[in-house]
Amino acid sequence: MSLRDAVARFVHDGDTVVIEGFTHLISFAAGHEIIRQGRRDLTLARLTPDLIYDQMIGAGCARKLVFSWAGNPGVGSLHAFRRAVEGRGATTLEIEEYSHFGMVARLAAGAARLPFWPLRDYAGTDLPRVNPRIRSVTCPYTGETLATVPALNPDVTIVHAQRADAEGNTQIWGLVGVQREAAFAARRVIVVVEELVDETVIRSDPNRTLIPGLVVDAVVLEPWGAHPSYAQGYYDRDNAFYVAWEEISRDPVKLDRYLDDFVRGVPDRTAYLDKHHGLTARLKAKERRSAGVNYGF
Amino acid sequence: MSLRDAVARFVHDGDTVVIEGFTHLISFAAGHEIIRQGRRDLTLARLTPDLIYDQMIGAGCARKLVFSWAGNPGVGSLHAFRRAVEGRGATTLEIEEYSHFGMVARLAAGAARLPFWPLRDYAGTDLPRVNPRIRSVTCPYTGETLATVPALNPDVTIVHAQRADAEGNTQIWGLVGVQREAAFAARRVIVVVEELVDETVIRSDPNRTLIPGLVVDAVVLEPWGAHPSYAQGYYDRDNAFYVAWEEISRDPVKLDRYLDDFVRGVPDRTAYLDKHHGLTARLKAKERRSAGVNYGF
Amino acid sequence: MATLAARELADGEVVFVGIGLPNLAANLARATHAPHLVLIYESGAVGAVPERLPVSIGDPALVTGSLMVCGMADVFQLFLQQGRIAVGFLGGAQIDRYGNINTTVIGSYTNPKVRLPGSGGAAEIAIHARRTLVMAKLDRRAFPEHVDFVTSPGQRIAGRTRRELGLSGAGPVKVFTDKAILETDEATGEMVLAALYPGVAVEEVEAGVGWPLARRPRLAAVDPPGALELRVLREVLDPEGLYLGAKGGAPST
Amino acid sequence: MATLAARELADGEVVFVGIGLPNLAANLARATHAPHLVLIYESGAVGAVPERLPVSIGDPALVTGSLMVCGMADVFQLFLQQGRIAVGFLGGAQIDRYGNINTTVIGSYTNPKVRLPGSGGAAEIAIHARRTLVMAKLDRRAFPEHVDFVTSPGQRIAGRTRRELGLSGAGPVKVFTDKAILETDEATGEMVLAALYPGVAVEEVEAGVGWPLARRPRLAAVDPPGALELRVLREVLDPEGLYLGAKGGAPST
Repeated sequence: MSLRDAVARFVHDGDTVVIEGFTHLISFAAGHEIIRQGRRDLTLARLTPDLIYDQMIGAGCARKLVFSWAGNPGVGSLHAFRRAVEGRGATTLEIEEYSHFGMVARLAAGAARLPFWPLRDYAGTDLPRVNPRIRSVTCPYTGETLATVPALNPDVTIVHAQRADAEGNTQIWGLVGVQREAAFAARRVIVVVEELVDETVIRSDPNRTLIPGLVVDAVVLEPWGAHPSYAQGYYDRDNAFYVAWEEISRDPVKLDRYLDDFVRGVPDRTAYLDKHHGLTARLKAKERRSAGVNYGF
Repeated sequence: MSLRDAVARFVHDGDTVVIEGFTHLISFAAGHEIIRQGRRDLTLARLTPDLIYDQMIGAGCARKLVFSWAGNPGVGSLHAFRRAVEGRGATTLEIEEYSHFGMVARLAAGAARLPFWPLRDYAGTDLPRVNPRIRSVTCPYTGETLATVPALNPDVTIVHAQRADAEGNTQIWGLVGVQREAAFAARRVIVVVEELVDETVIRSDPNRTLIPGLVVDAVVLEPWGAHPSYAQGYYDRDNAFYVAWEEISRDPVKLDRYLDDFVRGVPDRTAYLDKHHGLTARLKAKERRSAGVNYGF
Repeated sequence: MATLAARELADGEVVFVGIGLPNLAANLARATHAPHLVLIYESGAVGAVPERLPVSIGDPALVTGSLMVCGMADVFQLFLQQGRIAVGFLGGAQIDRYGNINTTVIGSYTNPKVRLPGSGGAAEIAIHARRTLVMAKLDRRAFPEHVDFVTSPGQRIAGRTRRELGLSGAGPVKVFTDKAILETDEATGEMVLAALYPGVAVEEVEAGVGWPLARRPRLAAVDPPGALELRVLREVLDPEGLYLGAKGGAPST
Repeated sequence: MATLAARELADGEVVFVGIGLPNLAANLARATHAPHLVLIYESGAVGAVPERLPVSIGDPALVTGSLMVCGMADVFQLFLQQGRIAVGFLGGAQIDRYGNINTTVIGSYTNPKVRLPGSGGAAEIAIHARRTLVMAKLDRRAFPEHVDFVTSPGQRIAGRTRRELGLSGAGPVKVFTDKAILETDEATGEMVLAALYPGVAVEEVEAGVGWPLARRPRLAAVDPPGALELRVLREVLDPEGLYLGAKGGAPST
């Protein structure tokens, strides 16, 4: 399925959308397609909104942001996010804030069909004061109080991965973040991959399968679809672009021009990549291949 | 470290001991060494006691059994266990019983340092009636009642694995059961491996590492140490012995003779293997090697 | 029994499989009318394609060539509790009038006549699988009015419905015996006679259960195993006859 | 700052590392006196041996050649919450008299003057790491008597002790600034002056904090960075000077 068709069919105005991937495997391709199709009133949830949600906020797709760390890693701020939250922007943005552990636990609960997840957290912090969804429960054995967060069950989760077969049996290596939890917790799942492989490739190493096809609604082939994020073993992170975003996002006009040039102004990912000359030469991964293991009996 | 030294140092009378591995990677070598060293009053915890705990019960090591399915898979009963529980044996055995999910959740809670784990389970079953440790909690969001089980934190967990480095960084493939949870939940951890490998082997495929060395107290090299259980990629399960156990365990005299011949009567695992002629030829795994993946950037 | 259970499985369904007859039934369905059946074993093997008849649910043949291997916490939380399992198979030493299943103990729990293996994952299957199929040999001792111990909840538990207890799946809805098929009546929650195998008289079935057996207004016809089904069973799945003719074949769960 | 923080790490300790100066400090320690230091990044890389200076805590260089990669649920539950982390590093826009750290907001939460990134994993580090080390540039605005928002709890939170709040780790116990080292006083929970860098006057430090700064009876001597330390920092770890001379370098958490 094409990314255009997958987004048209599975991402709707007003949805709660999770595009996960902790630094690694963030589906910028899907985020850009959502911007192109002009989705509105989305509740965007992610541990680290990163550049992709800053772009979607800047493009006016978001009504609300659910998150735990909203910065440009190692660089600075997400300025579209800051303008909206600091009331300096054209649009406002409702926020619901947790810590990383809280967001991880929310997705873990959603994936397990539990209504909440207990954690030793938040005591002494001001987060529960500003987020009434952070509550507590009493242990039926020790009587101690534990913090709780509510399950997060996205309408749609979009996962970028190294490879999957046609049925959506998906393999990921390197940082896995909360990709598995986000997929199992969602009502609909889109998997975007660097390589579409034969089922036999998946079956030759079943311990590498993170997400089974039976929870996947659409599989999309989109090489370099995570750029400027990265895919271990395929291409490096485009750190130069993350640095450049500081200046682009600081100015709404520049941000809008960026969206016109690289998102709204291109029909698809191929056209986006054509506008990045020398990308492959600059970021293609070197070879550090692992050895196989024996699954025989 | 030798298995003799590891058991002498880390397994004490009265300990709660978990030797995990769901059909796969059950450390019979460690169980036999515990029998040889005459440990007493142990609380043995495992989802499936399997032959190894039936032997330890028959040898008089156990005061209590914590479990969820006590049978000989595909064959029949664990007769030493049955004699003790049905009051037909020389010794009695206290039992604490859950379902598989309950045992998994107990170890997950122990591994996460949570005092309990919530699960949708036990409603309509008689298990809570006979096990007061199965309780409930009310969801602070939906108000619904969920079952709970208490954390299980073993004094010592013994994990059999395909390979580890000298520091105990351990890699397992094939069925992983609850090996990781059992290790993280334990105060002390012994890892017994088919192969002791160089750190570089582990570092070449970090996503395969299930248990990090920082939670491991002892690493023991014991090839074929899981027999008659199996090690994917190394040797098949000795199903013939599982069938034979039905008759051996049915008769306390035969069981005692088995222990004399193959456990108490041998100094170590090497001698045990010497008594099994043609084992390698009969059970050695065929080659079904997976391909590697690229970890480069 | 294996043949009829196999026919119950629709192509593409996600089936939670135990060893013995359920494994035969699932693999028979996969080899005949349901090539896209996804077999999940509680040991963590997903999309297993066993090259040999697995002796246990942890058989290495379930891993080699499977689509995914996951930990047991995932099996119970992400698959069963999440409601991803369409069909679960169970067997049992006792199955009662309301489909409650006992695999724990005959007699009292504290002073058992016979101590059985226990739940394993059976309780979770009966609670969470969207529907549960049961396989057991018809026998008055095996089908009492009330089980000695409820390991896996049926349609009425001490008079309470599954809805009242908040059980998400439909629970045991069909029992395949060696003489007939019993189904749960939606209204009463009772096991009733739904189909007779060729040549079996109603009285034989009534004699095999410990309660006055109601029956469906019209009993369904049961086609005997076809040539293809028999060939697959005897030549491909169980050439050594480990399970064919075996009685009951309770899954290890 | 990186050098002094590095010296705080004992060989073999498990250190939860953020990017920036903490990453420099941890890798400096590993390259000098603590070769068996185990570096864990909240992204899930355990025993990382980055071949290049990681730009983010999710840098691919943290994965290649690491001992283990695990999911973030494992990072927070099996490592942090379980109490397996000996040392955590934090930075912050505000650190107050009692070691409370603010990385969330300057001004009010609902109507912020400056919106900061938020907690990330900082709250969990301050709660669960056995001890937490803080790195920040001395500045009166950065060291108020009370932070605008408590993202990560210090030694006294609204008058309550960590023990009263059931916080398992020791929390922020030491702050490395560009002029001096502050430590928490066990009795009062206050940040007090513990050591002055060569050539720094007490008054400069007092001027950099928003409360009457108490001091240890005897101030510890601080050795300037040694030749080896400087060489490793400048030639091996940060040849491009990305962080050296950089101010504060708050970890992304």
